[in-house]
Amino acid sequence: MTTSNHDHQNHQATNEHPAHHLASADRLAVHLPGLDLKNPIMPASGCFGFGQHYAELYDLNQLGAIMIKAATNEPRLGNPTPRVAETASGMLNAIGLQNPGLEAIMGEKLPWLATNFPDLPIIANVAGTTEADYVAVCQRISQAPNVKAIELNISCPNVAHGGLEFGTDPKMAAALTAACRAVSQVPLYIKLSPNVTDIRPIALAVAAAGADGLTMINTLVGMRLDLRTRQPILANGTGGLSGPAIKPVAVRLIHQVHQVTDLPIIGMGGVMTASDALELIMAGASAVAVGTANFADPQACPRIINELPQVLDQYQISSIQQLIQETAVVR
Amino acid sequence: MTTSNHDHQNHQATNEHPAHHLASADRLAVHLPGLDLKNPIMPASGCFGFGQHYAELYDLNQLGAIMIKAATNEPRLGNPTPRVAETASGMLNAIGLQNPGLEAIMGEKLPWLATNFPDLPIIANVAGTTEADYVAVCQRISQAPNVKAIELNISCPNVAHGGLEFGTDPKMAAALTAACRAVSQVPLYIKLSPNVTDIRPIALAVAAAGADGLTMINTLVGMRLDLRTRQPILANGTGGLSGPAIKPVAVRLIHQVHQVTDLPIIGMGGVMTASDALELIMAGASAVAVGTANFADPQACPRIINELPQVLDQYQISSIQQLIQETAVVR
Amino acid sequence: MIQEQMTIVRQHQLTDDVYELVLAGAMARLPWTPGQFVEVQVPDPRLLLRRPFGVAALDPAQGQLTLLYKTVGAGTAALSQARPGEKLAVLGPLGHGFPSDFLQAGKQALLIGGGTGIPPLYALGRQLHQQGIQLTSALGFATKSQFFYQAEFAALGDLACATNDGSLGFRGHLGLLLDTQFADAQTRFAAIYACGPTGLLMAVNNRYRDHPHAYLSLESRMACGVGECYACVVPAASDTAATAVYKVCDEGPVFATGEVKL
Amino acid sequence: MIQEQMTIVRQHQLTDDVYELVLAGAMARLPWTPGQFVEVQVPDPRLLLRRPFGVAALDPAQGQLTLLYKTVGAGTAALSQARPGEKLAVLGPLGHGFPSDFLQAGKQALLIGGGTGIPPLYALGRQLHQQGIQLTSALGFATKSQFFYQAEFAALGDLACATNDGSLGFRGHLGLLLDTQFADAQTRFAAIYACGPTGLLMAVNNRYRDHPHAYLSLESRMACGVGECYACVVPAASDTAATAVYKVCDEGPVFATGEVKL
Ligand SMILES: Cc1cc2nc3c(=O)[nH]c(=O)nc-3n(C[C@H](O)[C@H](O)[C@H](O)COP(=O)(O)OP(=O)(O)OC[C@H]3O[C@@H](n4cnc5c(N)ncnc54)[C@H](O)[C@@H]3O)c2cc1C
Ligand SMILES: Cc1cc2nc3c(=O)[nH]c(=O)nc-3n(C[C@H](O)[C@H](O)[C@H](O)COP(=O)(O)OP(=O)(O)OC[C@H]3O[C@@H](n4cnc5c(N)ncnc54)[C@H](O)[C@@H]3O)c2cc1C
Ligand SMILES: Cc1cc2nc3c(=O)[nH]c(=O)nc-3n(C[C@H](O)[C@H](O)[C@H](O)COP(=O)(O)O)c2cc1C
Ligand SMILES: Cc1cc2nc3c(=O)[nH]c(=O)nc-3n(C[C@H](O)[C@H](O)[C@H](O)COP(=O)(O)O)c2cc1C
Ligand code: FES
Ligand code: FES
Repeated sequence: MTTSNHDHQNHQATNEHPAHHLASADRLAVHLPGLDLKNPIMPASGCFGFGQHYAELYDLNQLGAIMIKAATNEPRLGNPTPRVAETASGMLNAIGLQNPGLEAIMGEKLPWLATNFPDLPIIANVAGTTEADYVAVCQRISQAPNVKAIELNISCPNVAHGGLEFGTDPKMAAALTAACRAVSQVPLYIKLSPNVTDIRPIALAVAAAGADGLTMINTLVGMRLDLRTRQPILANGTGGLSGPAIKPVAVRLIHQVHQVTDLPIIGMGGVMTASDALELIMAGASAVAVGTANFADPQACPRIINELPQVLDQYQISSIQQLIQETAVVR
Repeated sequence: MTTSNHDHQNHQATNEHPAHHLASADRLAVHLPGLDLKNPIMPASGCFGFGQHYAELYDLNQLGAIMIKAATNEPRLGNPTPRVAETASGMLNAIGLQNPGLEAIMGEKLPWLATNFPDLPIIANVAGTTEADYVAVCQRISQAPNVKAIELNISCPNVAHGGLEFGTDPKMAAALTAACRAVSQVPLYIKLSPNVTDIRPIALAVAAAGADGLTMINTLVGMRLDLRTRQPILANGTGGLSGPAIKPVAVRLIHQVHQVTDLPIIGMGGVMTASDALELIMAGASAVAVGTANFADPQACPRIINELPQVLDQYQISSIQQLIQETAVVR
Repeated sequence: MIQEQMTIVRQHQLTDDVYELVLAGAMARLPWTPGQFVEVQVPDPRLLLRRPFGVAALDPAQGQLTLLYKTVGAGTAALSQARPGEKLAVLGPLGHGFPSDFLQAGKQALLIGGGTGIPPLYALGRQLHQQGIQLTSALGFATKSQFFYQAEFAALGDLACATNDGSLGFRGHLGLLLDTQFADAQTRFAAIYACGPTGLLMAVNNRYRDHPHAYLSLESRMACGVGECYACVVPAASDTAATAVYKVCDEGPVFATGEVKL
Repeated sequence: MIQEQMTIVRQHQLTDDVYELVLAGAMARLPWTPGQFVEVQVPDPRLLLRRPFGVAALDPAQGQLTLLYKTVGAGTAALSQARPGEKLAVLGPLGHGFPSDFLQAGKQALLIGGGTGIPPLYALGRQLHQQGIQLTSALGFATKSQFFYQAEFAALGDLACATNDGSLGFRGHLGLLLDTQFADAQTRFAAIYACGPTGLLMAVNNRYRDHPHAYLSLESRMACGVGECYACVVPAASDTAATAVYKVCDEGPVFATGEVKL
């Protein structure tokens, strides 16, 4: 199997009347609060760490941006193993926000990125247990010169406290957003959870509280059991479901939220190909993060970026910006 | 590809110490309110109609039971087409509860089944717009001699009214359950929706209101967009996501609900193989319905039933009943 | 209707994106009506829904049947990679084919096909030809390079071709060709059979609504393929109050003109 | 580390459930340390995670590398169906292999392998053998029919075999064999290398915790395979307060005895 097997796109090219082509660079560029991106594709948080090892495979400057692994105030060791399990066209993870902690990220990881890829915008994923944790990390990390935006992770299903609690209650989500907004030097994106009855009140609440943008979706809560051991495969019991399996849920939620708020959305959930990325943009996203696909194909991000112009041609879309405008909701 | 490609099960047979074998029939039998089933496998509602065409392919007497297509008081024509779209390891449907209506089901469909398969238990899936609709259908359909249980569909994501509304609000769900319980001649199972922040309050509310059992899960709300037409693929916009993609969500929700209530659960969501069925039973189900798999393999149900004894051997499980007892929650 | 693992005997590329696939199995020895179809499990296990294809030719003696398909998406792309010797799960015969009992030897019939609509027409044409029916075929494609089975149809009787760009035969769509070359179709042909894109079916439906024996073979997105899931419905034409729909898979795919709302 | 489409040169079944797979590509010409591994995309597109496998043999001249794997689940089952000529996406070399710089020709080394733990040991054995190290291998399997690469290891030096049922060599697990036949291992061998199931690794870890050059190669469920997702961690042995974990994929898979908590 080649990685192109992963491509569900329509093979019937319809580019008999190619749209007027912009210079390739301009065709892919997108502009979001804090983020002037040469293309809309970035690795999703937790699926790319801090990029160092992927930098051995390709030039990270090809990326629109990087969403780095969740940063917490203190170093975290995460959950017991096994931490990953496979599912049909998806995977479960219960990493549990393992990360080296704010100090190491500020002192080593971000500087390494700044030195080696000075023009690469970083979106810092911030997590915590209490509001104070979140605020402390936002304040510090937003001062790093290459951090251009913060992604507030209020939707991690794999930690006992913080995480999902903030993400399912509009009031708590709004309060946390306001507190972090007050201290952050850079635009603040709130990462929404799909594990709710209605996502719109939460989106509206964080919008009212000052969020600059939204990122969605985080993982769905799932579980797999091992018939041999009669135990869950993940030591944590449940985990977060990601990958192509959840793409229809991501499209639906992005579409729903896009109908009710003007906040820009960075979409994610099951993107494996350029067509998938465009589907999320058509649903209402202004940029797209790629998570699980990095594991299936470590070159997923540059591959998708390289595929984009051709797929834009195929669907007669002159630029990403055009597609974003086309799908804008008139209010 | 052969259908066995769909089998994710562990190929490493561990049957060196085969468990004491019951007579094959007894190994597979399960007993739930109203339902004495020779095996735990039944087609899920909406994926098997009323069984007539599948009866051309195999003897329906092999099945544990049949969950028939949703019945509404009046005939329904459902939604515009396209009504189905494919997703990675899953599908979306927005059939919209098309069915010939209570009269035709009572007058033609159920009698046909009773004549041809007199010993086959039928679980009637009941839907409606108002409480009065549900009550009227429950009252009548529960009098059909081969209807052994009712599955109250309070979780259909594809109709504008009724459906999901009842399924996301514990109070409404409980009131509807009580009203239907009062008129039903047969045990009442409530079909729960996965599209909620917390499923447990709903399960507990319907349990308190007199439900005899639960069935879960109905489909997740999803969407796919067509880049060529710039429209949703489904005419209805959104649809219900089913198939292996959602199995981890089904396992998680069945497990969660099983921890808080003693009500028997008929599990469903992505079952393609006997191992999948056992995974749902291990999560807390006492029987298993097979939906989308019927489309991938029209012989999915008898295939799974035939695979079960061997997979029980492989995992040294003496009977389905043993696995159900093993996973019983001590309260 | 049976479900079986059929073996790929050969697969052959006819045009840029059209393939001929020959499958062997017991199904090919069952009784078939041309216009009936099969549902094929494509060799990509992410794709759960089977793909419906008309049967273009049957060889009961060899136990083989022939499909002709165009690669339009992931499923047909995967199918085009399958190799001889591999097995495919196939369900069939499905649906109701083209009625032809009423036709007597010596009568004239018109086959109107566009693009991938032509496979079931070829099966029908072969049968009618054998029964001594005088056949005329009108086939349309976007352009010459997309044409396939031209020789096969020519061997059955008269053949009129149309291409949008005039690169082969008549320039323009089949509706225009019908108006120009078959103005007498309504009376001349004892039966008219059409299969192809919706535009073609509408053209035929409009022109021969009152013909006693004009038939259209429809396509629809399917799930079960056997008549139990209600995925594939099409509204009845009579249906002003939207009270009746047909299931294309088991009540079709063939309908008389005037019967359904296209 | 590179990612490339490697071509299957041949695939060969060694036992009931163990296969030898030879892949060709530029990766085979890179510098490798035995004990490093690859991540292979298996030919089932529903399975997103790559499968890690040790490299059993390298042939830089031919540009080929050999994997040995056991079918234990869906991924390895799919892999076993792949045929020569097909391509597989492979990522490697990954991780840190077995340290051996300290070994001088004429010194003795012990290889301890169980089941599918033996592939990286064979690569190591070949290299050490070439460097003039005196090799002893102790290999364990459940039963005789599961044994593979017996002749290959015998060609590298002394070989002691153990089976649980005594059907080949010593009856009992490898720990007992070590106690019985290699009571002097701690002093006799300048290096001890082990790879296999956790039970085996624990036996070796307990016995040679203080050996200056005893190494274990670990397995762990992986996602990225390159050190960026934290899926594959193992706690450090020093870690009484649970303050340190190692990533098996890039900080391992080889660790010194006493270094990690098994
Ligand atoms: C009764 C019947 C007989 C058919 N016979 C033939 C035939 O003989 N030869 C042939 O080439 N094609 C035939 N088709 C169409 C064929 O089934 C579709 O082209 C095929 O299923 C597309 O699969 P895919 O995975 O490649 O495309 P997908 O990725 O699923 O979809 C690509 C595009 O194909 C179209 N499409 C998808 N599914 C269907 C469908 N069920 N019906 C119509 N259009 C669809 C849609 O426009 C979609 O955007 C028939 C369809 C029906 C219903
Ligand atoms: C660094 C490393 C090197 C390895 N080298 C080899 C080798 O040379 N030959 C070989 O046969 N196997 C090797 N393995 C194990 C091999 O990766 C797994 O057996 C394989 O991934 C299972 O895939 P599957 O889809 O068949 O099984 P799955 O269906 O994924 O799982 C079946 C069972 O296999 C086990 N398993 C799954 N994934 C892993 C994993 N990543 N590590 C360990 N056990 C797992 C679990 O017990 C699981 O229940 C190695 C593993 C690692 C981490
Ligand atoms: C292994 C793994 C680790 C993740 N870690 C984080 C994290 O630290 N913070 C976060 O906000 N999301 C995390 N996610 C969620 C992803 O960023 C993303 O929202 C989700 O996986 C959906 O995208 P995908 O389907 O492309 O993977 C993680 C996902 C995976 C698979
Ligand atoms: C085409 C289709 C139609 C369905 N119709 C109904 C229905 O009428 N009533 C109902 O309760 N569930 C309906 N469902 C949901 C299924 O019964 C089942 O809960 C769901 O599909 C998950 O199981 P699966 O993954 O095995 O398909 C339908 C599902 C599909 C795919
Ligand atoms: S496809 Fe299921 S009823 Fe026609
Ligand atoms: S597998 Fe990702 S860090 Fe090791």
